[in-house]
Parts: sequence; C-alpha cells; structure tokens
Amino acid sequence: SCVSNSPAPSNESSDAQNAPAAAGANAEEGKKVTIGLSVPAADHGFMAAMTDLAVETAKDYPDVELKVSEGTNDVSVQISQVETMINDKVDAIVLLPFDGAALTKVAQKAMDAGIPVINVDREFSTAQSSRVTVLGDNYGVGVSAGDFICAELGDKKDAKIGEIPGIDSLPLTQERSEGFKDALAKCGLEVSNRVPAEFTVESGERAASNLLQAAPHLDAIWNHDDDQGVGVLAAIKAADRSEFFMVGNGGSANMMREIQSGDSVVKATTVYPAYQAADGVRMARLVAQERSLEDLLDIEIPRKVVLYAAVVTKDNVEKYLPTAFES
Amino acid sequence: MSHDEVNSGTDEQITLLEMRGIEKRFPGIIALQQVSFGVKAGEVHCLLGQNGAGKSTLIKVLAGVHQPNDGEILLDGRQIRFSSPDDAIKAGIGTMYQELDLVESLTVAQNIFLGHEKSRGGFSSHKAEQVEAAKLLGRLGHQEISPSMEVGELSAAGQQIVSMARALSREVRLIIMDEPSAVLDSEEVRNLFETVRALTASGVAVIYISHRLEEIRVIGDRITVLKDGRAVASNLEVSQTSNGELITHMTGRTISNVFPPVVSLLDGTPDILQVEELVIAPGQEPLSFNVRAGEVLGLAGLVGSGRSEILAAIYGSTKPVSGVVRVEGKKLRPGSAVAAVKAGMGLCPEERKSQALLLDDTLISNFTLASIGRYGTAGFTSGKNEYQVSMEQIGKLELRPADPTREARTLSGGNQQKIVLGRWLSHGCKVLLLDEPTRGVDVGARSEIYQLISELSRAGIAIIVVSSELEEVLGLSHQVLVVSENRIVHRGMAAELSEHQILDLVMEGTTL
Amino acid sequence: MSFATSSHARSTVHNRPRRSVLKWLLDAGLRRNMGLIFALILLCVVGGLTAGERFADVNNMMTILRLAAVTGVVSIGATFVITIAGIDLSVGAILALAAVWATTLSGQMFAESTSWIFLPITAMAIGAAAGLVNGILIAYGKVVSFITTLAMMAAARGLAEIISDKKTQLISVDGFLQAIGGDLFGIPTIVLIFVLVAIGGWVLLNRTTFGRRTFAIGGNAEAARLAGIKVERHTMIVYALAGLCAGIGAFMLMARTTTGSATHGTGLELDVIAAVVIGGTLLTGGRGSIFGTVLGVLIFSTLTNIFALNNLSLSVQLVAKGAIIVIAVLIQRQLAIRQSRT
Amino acid sequence: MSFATSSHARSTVHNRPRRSVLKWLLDAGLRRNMGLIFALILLCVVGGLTAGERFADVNNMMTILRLAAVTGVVSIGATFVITIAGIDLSVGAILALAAVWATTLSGQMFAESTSWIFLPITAMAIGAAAGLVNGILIAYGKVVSFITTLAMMAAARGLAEIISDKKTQLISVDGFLQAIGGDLFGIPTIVLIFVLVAIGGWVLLNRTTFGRRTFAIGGNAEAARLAGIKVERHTMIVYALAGLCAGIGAFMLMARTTTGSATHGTGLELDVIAAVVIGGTLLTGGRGSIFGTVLGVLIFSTLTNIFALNNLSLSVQLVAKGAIIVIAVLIQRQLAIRQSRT
Ligand SMILES: Nc1ncnc2c1ncn2[C@@H]1O[C@H](COP(=O)(O)OP(=O)(O)OP(=O)(O)O)[C@@H](O)[C@H]1O
Ligand SMILES: Nc1ncnc2c1ncn2[C@@H]1O[C@H](COP(=O)(O)OP(=O)(O)OP(=O)(O)O)[C@@H](O)[C@H]1O
Ligand SMILES: [Mg+2]
Ligand SMILES: [Mg+2]
Repeated sequence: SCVSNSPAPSNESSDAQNAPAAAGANAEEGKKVTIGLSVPAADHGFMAAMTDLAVETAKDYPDVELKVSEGTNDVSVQISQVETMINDKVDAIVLLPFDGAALTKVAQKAMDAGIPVINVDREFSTAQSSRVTVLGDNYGVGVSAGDFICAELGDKKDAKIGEIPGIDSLPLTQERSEGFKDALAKCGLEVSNRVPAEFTVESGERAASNLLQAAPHLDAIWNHDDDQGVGVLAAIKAADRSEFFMVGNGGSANMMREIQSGDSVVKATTVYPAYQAADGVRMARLVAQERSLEDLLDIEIPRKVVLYAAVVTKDNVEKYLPTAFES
Repeated sequence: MSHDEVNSGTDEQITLLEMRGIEKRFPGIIALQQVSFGVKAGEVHCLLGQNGAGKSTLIKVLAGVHQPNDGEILLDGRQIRFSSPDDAIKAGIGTMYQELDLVESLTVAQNIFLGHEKSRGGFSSHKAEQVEAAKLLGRLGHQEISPSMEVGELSAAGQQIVSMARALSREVRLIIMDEPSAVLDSEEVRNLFETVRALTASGVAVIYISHRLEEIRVIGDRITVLKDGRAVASNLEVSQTSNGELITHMTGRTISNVFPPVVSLLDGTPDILQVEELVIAPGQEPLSFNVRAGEVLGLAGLVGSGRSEILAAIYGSTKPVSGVVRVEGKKLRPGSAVAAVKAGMGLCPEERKSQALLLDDTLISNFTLASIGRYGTAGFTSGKNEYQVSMEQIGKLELRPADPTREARTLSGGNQQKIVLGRWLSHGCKVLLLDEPTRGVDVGARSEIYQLISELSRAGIAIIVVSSELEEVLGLSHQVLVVSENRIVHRGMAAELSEHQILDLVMEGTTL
Repeated sequence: MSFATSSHARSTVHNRPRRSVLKWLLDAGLRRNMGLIFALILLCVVGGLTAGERFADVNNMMTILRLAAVTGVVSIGATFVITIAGIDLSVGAILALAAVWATTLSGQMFAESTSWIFLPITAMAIGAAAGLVNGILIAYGKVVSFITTLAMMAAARGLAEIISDKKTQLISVDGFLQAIGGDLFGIPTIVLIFVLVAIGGWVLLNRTTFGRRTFAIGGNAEAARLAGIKVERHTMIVYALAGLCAGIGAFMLMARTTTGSATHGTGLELDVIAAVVIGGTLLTGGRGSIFGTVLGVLIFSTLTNIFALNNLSLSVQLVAKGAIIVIAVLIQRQLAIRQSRT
Repeated sequence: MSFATSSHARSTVHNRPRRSVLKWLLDAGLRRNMGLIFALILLCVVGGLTAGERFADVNNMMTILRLAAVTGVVSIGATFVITIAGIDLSVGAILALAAVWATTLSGQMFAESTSWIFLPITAMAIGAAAGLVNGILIAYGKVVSFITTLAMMAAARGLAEIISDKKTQLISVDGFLQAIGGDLFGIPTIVLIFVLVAIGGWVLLNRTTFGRRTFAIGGNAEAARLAGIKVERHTMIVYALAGLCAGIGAFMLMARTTTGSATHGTGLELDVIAAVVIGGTLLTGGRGSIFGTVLGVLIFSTLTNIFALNNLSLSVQLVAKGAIIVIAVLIQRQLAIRQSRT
C-alpha cells in the first residue's frame, strides 16, 4: 500500500523499524550520565506503554541513570519538573510535553543552561528549544489511514466514514485528523461521523457505541489509537455490526493479532511507535556522551527524527508483531 | 393533689441510680467537680443551678454523651459505664436534651423511633410506626401533630413534644428532662406535668431541670443545686425549702425576682415604630399598631399563635404580603432585614442556635456581628476596640466564663442567650424585638435582663417582647397585644390585665 | 391548640386510608422529581427532533442505557455517601483497582479453571475492601471524607497501575463475557444489573432501618448519635457500600470493554457526583433520592448520545452541558416552589 | 465572682496589655497550623535526606515556590469560597478561559500596540466576570454552588476550546513575558505575586469587615442575615473574587508557559480544594485560614519536587501521595487534640 511521509525538512531522517536490539558500537558503555524524563500522566494505555518502554530502555544501559518525574497533565507541574532537573544539573532531559508550546520556554531555559533537551512526540513551538526532536508522524498516520481507506473503497463515492479521534485538544490529534481529511479528499471522500474519545478503552467503547448509533451504515472507521481500539471493538461486537472495516493506529500487539486473524473488522493499523520516548532516552544518552549514531556518517546526532508510520496489514503483520507493544 | 399521695412513701423508695464523685473537664474549664447525685424510683428530682453551673453536663455524663474524667455511676447499686448514648438508652435511661436533638429532615414518626426503628427483618414497618407514634402523641395530648410531618416544619414547642414522645417510646426507668418547659407555654407545661405524674406513678424516676422555680414547687420532690460545677446542696425536700433559700444556694446572694417598675411614659412621646396594615400571610387580618419611644409592647399568646411570625414580618426576615413598617416615620423596604438593621432595629430571635449564633466563632465575633463595620476604619477591623466592647458586654451581662475569645458553642444555653442580647446592646438600636428573651436563662440573669429592658426603655428605645410566660409579658410591658391564631384578639394596658384574663382571651380566640 | 398550624390540607393527605400509601409515595417520588423528569422529556423531544428515528430507536435506547449503566451503579452507592453528607472522590480509582485486580492473569486463570463468577466476586470484594479503608479512616480516623477519598483516589490509581504494569488486561474468560457482556431477555445484562442495583438501593434507602439511619446521620449526626445509633459503624459501612458499587461497576465495565485497565473510570467521580446532586440529593446531607440519581445519570447519558447523533463538537457539547445543568436545576426549583404553594 | 473555675491561666492571657494582642494572634495562627508546619518540616527533612543539597538549594526552593504560585493564588480565592461553605469547581476552567481570551490574536495585537498590561487586565476581568456569573446564580438564583460551578466548569472549558479552536496560543508580547515571566529583585515575579495575593487575602479575611462577614456567613448564614448583613451580595462578591484569583492565576500561567491554552488548569480545581482543605478550612464553612492554605499548597508542591528529585516509579509516587495526604491530616489532628488538652 501507498504510504506518504510528511513534507520532509532537510535535516530530517527516518528511523529504521526494528530498532530495539541494536548491538552496534552505540551499545558500548560510555561516560556515566544522568537523564531526566518527564511525561504526561499515564492516563491512557499508549502513554503508559511509551513511558514504560523508556524506563525499560534506560535499564539496559549501565551508564545511564534515569530520573522519572510523576506523570502529569498539569503544564505548571511539568515545567517545575524540568526546572528541578535544571537545578539538578542532569546531563540531558527527555521531555514528552503535555503541551509542546507551553513547555517550550522551560526547554529553552534548559538548553541555555547547557542541558540538551530531547523533545518527544509533541513538538515545541521553536526548533531551537531542543537538541533533538523525536516525533511520530502524526500527519503521516492520518494520511496513511486515509490512503488505505481510499484504496479499499476504491470508487465508492458515497461511502460513509467514521472517525474516532483521541483527545481532541491535543495538537497531535488535530494533525492526525488533518492528514486523514486531506488523504480522503484525494479520492473524493469525507468523514461523515466523528466522535472523539480520550485514548482509554472505556472512552473508546463509549464513543464507538454512540458513533455506531449515529451512523446506521458505515463503510470504514478510522480509530486514532489502538488502546482505545480495544473498547471500540467491544462496542462493535456489542452492536453486532460488521458491514465496515476498521483501521487503527498505534500498532499494539493485540490489534495486530486481530489483523492476523483475518476475520476481524480490523483490516489495518498504522504504526505510531510507542518507543519514541525510549528512542529519546537512547538519543539523550548519546548526546550527553557526545557520541554519534554509528550507522550515520554524520558525527552528530540528527536534529529531528520523524519516525516512519508504517501501515500494518494482513500481508505484513508477521514482520511487525514481534516488536509491537502489549497495551 | 394526688401527686403528693403518690410520693408519700419517699423513705421506702429505693435508690435507682447514683452518681458518685463525678468529675468532668473540658479544655480550659472544669465543668463538674466531685458531684454526687442520686435518684430514687418514682421521684422527680430537680436539678437547679445558674447558667453554666453544669446541669446539662451532668446529665450528659449520665446519658453516655460525655465520659467523666473521674467518678462512678451505679445503677441498682451496681457500677456501670456508659461509653455511648446507646449504652445509657439500653440501661433504660431516656433523655430529652436541652438542645433539641431531632433530625429535622425526618418525619415525626421516624424521629420518635430513631435508633429503635420498628422493622421486620431490617425492613422498616412504616405503618406500625405511624400508628404507634400517633398513639404516643395522643397520650401527650397532641393528636394534631401528624406522624408523617417533617419535624423541621414544627415549631420549637411541637418539637419538644416529639422529643418527649421519643423518650416515652422506649421502656424507660429514668427520664431526664433538660429544660423541657423553656419553649412551652403554661398550658403546655400543665400537660407536661400530667405526663410526668403518670410516669412517676408507674415507678419511673425523673430528673427535671428548669430555671422556673414555681415549676419545681409544683412537680418536684427533691432538689439538688449545682454551682460552678459542684453540688452545693443535695437532696433538699421541695416542701421544706423556700425559694429564697434555693436562690441563695444557686447564686450565693439573695435576689428578689421582681420586675423593675415600668418606666412611665410622658404624654407626647413620639411613635418610633409604626406598623400599618401589615398582612403576614395571604388571607390574614392586617395588623396595625405603634410603639412609642421607651414603650415596651408585649405580645402574649399561646405557643404557635403566630407571635414570632409577626416579629419576623416587622423585621423583614420574612416578606409580608402587604403593609408598611416605619421607623421614626421612615418607611422600610419590606422583606429586608438589612434595611431594618440600618434603620435601627434589632431582633433577638427565638432559636438562638440556628438563627443568631456563630457557634464556632468567638464571643467577640458574635457580639460585633451586626455592627462590625463600626470597629475600625476604612473596612479594616480593630481587634482592640472589639475586645473592649466585648469585655464591657460580658461585664454588663455577667456572662460566664468571662472570656471573649471562647467559642460560643462551649457556653451554656443561658449564657448563649445573653450573647445575642449583648450583640444588640453593643450595636445600639431604636427598636428592639425580643423573642423569648429569657428562654433558658437562670434566675439571676433573668432579673438582670428585666433590669436591662427597663434601662433600655428609660433610654427611649421601643421594645417588643414576646414571651410564653404571661407573668413576664405583664410585668415588663406597658401595653399588651394578645395574639391568637395569627390575629390580635385584644389590646390593653398591662396594668389592666391579669394572667387569667389573657388566658380566657386566648381561649376565646381559639374557639372562634 | 396546634403546633402544626400550617396546612390542614396537607395533613389530610397523610391521613388517607392505608392502602393508598404506596400510591402516595410514588406520587411523591414523581412529584419531587418533576423537574428532572421534565428535563429528561425535553431532552428526548430535542433528540427526536434532531435525530429522528436514529434517536427514538430501541437500539439507541439500549445504547443510552448501556452507557448509563456503569455510572449509574456507582452513583447509587455515591447517593448513600452524599446522603450522609460525605463525598467520595475515589470511586473511579477504586473501579480501576477492582477491574485490574480481577483481570490479572492469575485471577483469570483461576476463574477459567473454576467459574467465571470468580471475576465479579473479586471485583466486588476489592471494591468493598477499598471502600472499607475509606470508611475506617473517615469514621474512626475522623479524617474528612474529601481528603480521605482524595488520597484513596491517588493511591488506588497508583496501585492499579502497579498491579497491571499499566497494561490493558484482555479478558479471556468467555463465560464471563457471555454472561455479563451479553443480553438477557433481549436486554443487555449490564442494564439489568443497573436496574437491580437501583431497585436494591431504593429499597435499602427508603424501606429499611439502614436507610432510615442513613438519612438520620446525614440530617443531624449528633442527634443520631444521641438516639443511640452507632454513627461510626454506619458511616464505615456506607463507604464500604460505595466501594462495593464501584466494584460492581468495575466488572460491568470489564464486560463492556472486555478489558481491565488502570485507566478505567478516569474522571468518573465528578460524573457520579454531578448525577447524584442533579438528582436532588443534598451535599449537606439528610436528603437523598435514588430515583433522582437514576434520572440524573440518564439525563447526562442522553445528552452525550444526542450530541453524538448530531455530530456536534465536544466543545459545543461542554458549553451546552453547562447551560443545561443550570437550566435543569432552575426548572426543578421553580416547580418545587410552585408545588409548595399549591 | 468566678464561674470558670479552671481557666484563670487562660483568661489572664487575654487580659494582657493590648499591644500583645497581635502577638497572641500570630501565636494562635502558628499554633493552629502546627500540624501542617510539622508536616512541611518533615517533608523538608525527607527531601534533604533523600536529595541532599539538590533539595536544600536556593534554586530548588524557587522552583518549589514557582510551582506553588499559580495553584496558590487560585487557592487563596477558593479559601474565601470554602469559608462561606461554598465550593468552586470551575476555577481551572475559568483560568483556561481567561488565558485563552487574553491571548487571542486580537488581544495580543492590541496589547502590543498599547501596553502589555492589557493582557493581565483582560485575564483578570474575564476571570472576575465568570466568577460573577457563578456568584449571581448561586446568591440570587439559589442554585447550589456545586452545581453552578460544575456547569461553569463545563461551559468555560468549552468556550475556551471554541475561542482558541483548541490551538495553543503563543504569546508574542515581549513586555508581558519579561515583566511577569521574569525575576524581580532576584525572585521570580510570579512568586512575588503569590506572596502579595496571599498577604492581601490574609488581610482581607482576618483584618477587614469583609473578612468578618465572610466568616459569619459561613458560620451561620441565617444569623448573618438577621444581623443585617447582605448575604446575597457578599456571596456574589466572594465568587467573583475567586474568579478574579483564577484570572490572576491565568496570566501567571501564561507567563510561565508563554502560551494560552484551553487545556490550562485541567484538574486544578481538585488540587486547589485539596490545598484549602488540608490547610484547615472547613468544607462546612465558618472557618478558614489563608496561612493554612499557603502551607497546604507548599506541602503539595514540595511533595512533587521531592518526587521529581528522587527516582520513584510513577505509580509508586501516586500511592505515596495518597498515604502522605492521610498521614499529614492525621498528624494535624493529633497535634490539635494534644494542644486542646493542655
Ligand atoms: N463541649 C464543651 N466544651 C467546652 N466547655 C463546655 C462544653 N460543654 C459545656 N461546657 C462548659 O461547661 C460548663 C457547664 O455547662 P452546662 O451546659 O452544663 O451548664 P448548664 O448548667 O446546663 O447551664 P444552662 O442553664 O445555661 O443550660 C459551662 O461553663 C460550659 O461553658
Ligand atoms: N418555616 C415554617 N414552616 C412551616 N410552618 C411554620 C414555619 N414557621 C412557622 N410555622 C408555623 O407557624 C405557626 C406560628 O409560629 P410562630 O413561631 O410565629 O408562633 P409563636 O406564637 O411565636 O409560637 P412559639 O412559641 O412556638 O414561637 C407555628 O405553628 C409553626 O408551626
Ligand atoms: Mg443546660
Ligand atoms: Mg415564637
């Protein structure tokens, strides 16, 4: 299937997919570094998985001491956590901000204090405020999902399409919806029903129940998050509906198993990598140790890494399943 | 009276309950010190003492509400400990507390059976309770109180009856009554005494607390007097003790409980308060009357006759249907207590706890509540001034304990009443509405309040007094309005009326 | 002489022949909740007008009920807590803890090898136990309920995360999913559970000694104590009850979502309190209405449903929700005043 | 005549020469908050032990204070509301609305072409206006505060989302960022604002007639009314004041984050109520302590800081937070009891 990436700035690179078992020279033990990690509250499965993977990753490196702050959706608290890390003179900060723009100032302060900041998942409002930015391709996943649906529905012009986004006030949700809309437009389709959830199983079930009720007939559903997707599937089962197919996003293991089974409404999911923060930690380690990515000629760590939003379907699910996270 | 015959054999009566060397300390105060006290089956044992003497505390120890710091309680000669009210209730002790202990949001029947609900397998038997409650209320002569009515809708007197019914709803061997008559009128008190006699006749012991000595004469057998937390006289026989003696025991001095002479009003004294065609509730007769500077107007009537409602309408705490109230000729905005206070009116409401006091606040705050704006400059308060004014009032009213930083809650009932008076005295007003000003107030303080009213009258303040004690209304007022069923059935000079006449007028009014 | 001069008409109502007592009570229940019923009907009219058959459909009604069920059950427990003038902020977190505990692997394996009934029982036991801890701290530790349950809210959520390792636990016990997640007589089982719990709650609150004492403690705890009621013990039980309801909600949500997750019940506490309070239970205690609570829950879930059917944005929904809450309460008040006049 | 046989020692304290009245009041303030001070010191000791100099550092102290500042300012307003036995669930949403409104493009353009002071003034005006709406509904509409502010919480948040189109608004008014976001005399401006608001709040509550009326209304609204206090108007003003504080919090957060966003202040209401209640203000009204509130806010922000300095798992932090809240309150109570005994 056809996958498009977001318009690429010059200093952007793509990360290879099967990363975790990197055994190259980068794994060699270096100078001992302390890395601070601050993340939003683990109030949804994906966020929890992302945080956990980061913490796990740090444990793999004996030269890394990771300091994790209480997960919070209060930007004020998160700012203070970063301030604490600055006071604490950590060697690098991995920051997954609740709101990128709101954390920009304090990230800048850290950079000014000589502490490299690795910005993960939700982008700051100025590029200078981070040393490295690791992002999922939010616009890209929207486009991928849209393209997939276009391809499946082909010439069905009056197709009804449902969308279940996550928390609507997050920029990443808006980017995803943007990409989805743009891709659908290319084949003359548009979203006919949209009910936002909150990234949790429970909210997914609630949103899907109402969505299914609102649309007596559907051809496709795009659900923004595989964790809430479990709830969405439960609602679909309860409503006993199967006239449509569903595309997910996130790439959780159980969604991939659904795809693998073949008899599920889930036909595809886009990989929105949960290991972004883990990659952020690795990157922070290298930056702090003043090392480079061994596989690149560049002797510096790249400025921006936009992770590839692969589309997982029945055809390639075997390849992705082993590295998928259990939500 | 048959009453005397029933109690003729006092000596053979066995001691039902005994308290020995009871000691109770509250933070910063010793409420009871080495108090010993005993009640015999079938007797009415009266507990006397000034406000704050420790009467309520003593009976609360007995009812298991307070745990004594020292001392022992013996029931039938056996030592017993009440660690909760439940224990005391189980031992057969029923209590009517001074501060009404009813749940206003529950019905009469539900209140009566609270704690021992009639039920089958945990399911409440609504019907059985209604029937039983109606029976109990009937026994007390109050069939008209519906068992399914919410208690909050009842007047204080009605609530007192419910409290009584509740105490009777269990098997009791001892009933404690803490100032039950404070909210009752004379007719009601007679009713109450009938019940008490029936109880004692069946061998139930009664502990009776009241500040009205004449009641003690009628109903009491023996008396114990408390003063400053000590029993200063125990087991006095009522028949052999004079009032003077009792007062001396209580106060340490002699007080003649007579009303100060009514201040004579000069002709041409201006009207300060004018009530014109005031209609309180739809369909009621309009009320009109004036009160002159220095005049004391008494409102006499039975409990529930609507006197409090008249005061409330004048004051603006409830909005009248129509009519005008003027103070010094100036018309007040109807239904606005703010306007009334601004125009120089003050009200001491009958329910001091719920309507007047900041229970958890200091005496200072309570005194200065109405006039807080005055004790400082530009909105800032001055603790010094407030403290001084409060100390003055404490002195004037002989409030005890004389500590203005104490919380109002920790004062005894009578002293709480004085705080409310003190609020308006320190505020200063032209018209003072007093609703049951001596409710729960001891003999000493009572005569002080009479004195105060007289002084205020001399100072040219117009006063309206509502009291359920006819003697008080007659003794204090220049003019009396007799109220019955929300109507004024008679106006006359106090000097020309007697208690009997008023009662007759009231009865006539009722039958009409 | 009369102490209750007020209303003769009123007292005659109460003195009616006995067999109409039940009828009178129903009347009273309906009358007292007139405003809410009115608001709900209004909402349904709006729903019918804007979404036509899609709203008035039986399936849609079931959807509304299914979505109301979990909040509803938890709200029944909360009605008791609020009636005794308490508050419980921890119900959402307790629900998560119960759900997670019941769905851990060992729990599921045990349930699979014995009976699926083990899952709901675990959830209820955990819920009740957490509620009991609240109750003990509040009743005997004398820590105010707001603080205690705020602390429990943090602690239970944290514990749920630790136990689940923040992973969503898929439920593989088919018996459970079929029994609780399925239908019974054509009605979703969880809706039936909601109905049962509501009826049970109504009976308990209005027809038993326990309920009577609950009202008494809320109305005047001191008076209740003086009447010999064991206020502490009762308070403790009420919080345990609220925890139990959260546990029931937990297994219902488990069936609905086929998962147990530490994120279950996020923000539930406010929804619950809102439903109870809209339903006419006073936060100051002493008055509580199960029927009102049920109406409150239905109003909120109908509202969400109508917004979803009309494809409206969440932001507009929020503003409308705010407005509707206030309007519902104002109508309720107006009707109450008019009623008390007549 | 001596009736209070025991309390000679006590009353002599109060009969001391007048100039020590102030001193006595301070003593009382300290004494009443002994438990909180104790808890805070204990936390600091733990911080010092676990994080050493990193905790005891001046910079770190400033971090704690900066974190406390926004919640602190909003909590001061909430202390008044809770003292009159009300509750305000809408402060977080009002903060968001005020922040978003002030930072919309037109607002910023206007501020840039005139003066940056326009931003904080807008925020405060919007906050106060929203609070006033609460106040009017509560005082004159007689809708209970919980419901009113719950509705406002939804409506203000929704409105903020609509105005901002859910986009975070970047602040480009440099004057504002420098003035409020910067330092003054080496201390962060927002900390200074917090200190000023706290002192202002303390004076208002404890030294003015307004404060006295606030206590009176909370203690017994009926008594206050009968004493001629304009209870409705006062209530309305108190809610407006809480809104104003949320508005102040809004521009402080704007400076701290350099943004205005509809997600600002999410969940703030619970933090605020928790701080106020931990600080000894009774939810039942009549008692309120600004000093206690400040301590409550500091305790929570110190806790967050210590967690950030130490490397605890996120979930363990939640559990520990719950436990610490309960322990702090239990200590407070124990000390209070012991004190009243002596
Ligand atoms: N809970 C309490 N805390 C502190 N002091 C108290 C408490 N209860 C009573 N006191 C004090 O104990 C003393 C005795 O009070 P008590 O209520 O027993 O008086 P009383 O004789 O019943 O007076 P009254 O005739 O006015 O009702 C008073 O000084 C009162 O202030
Ligand atoms: N808020 C109320 N709700 C219902 N009934 C009331 C209310 N206030 C007063 N009443 C009724 O109105 C009647 C008149 O009461 P009011 O208090 O004016 O009488 P009163 O002559 O002052 O008698 P009391 O000695 O009981 O104060 C009472 O029987 C009472 O039941
Ligand atoms: Mg007493
Ligand atoms: Mg009266």
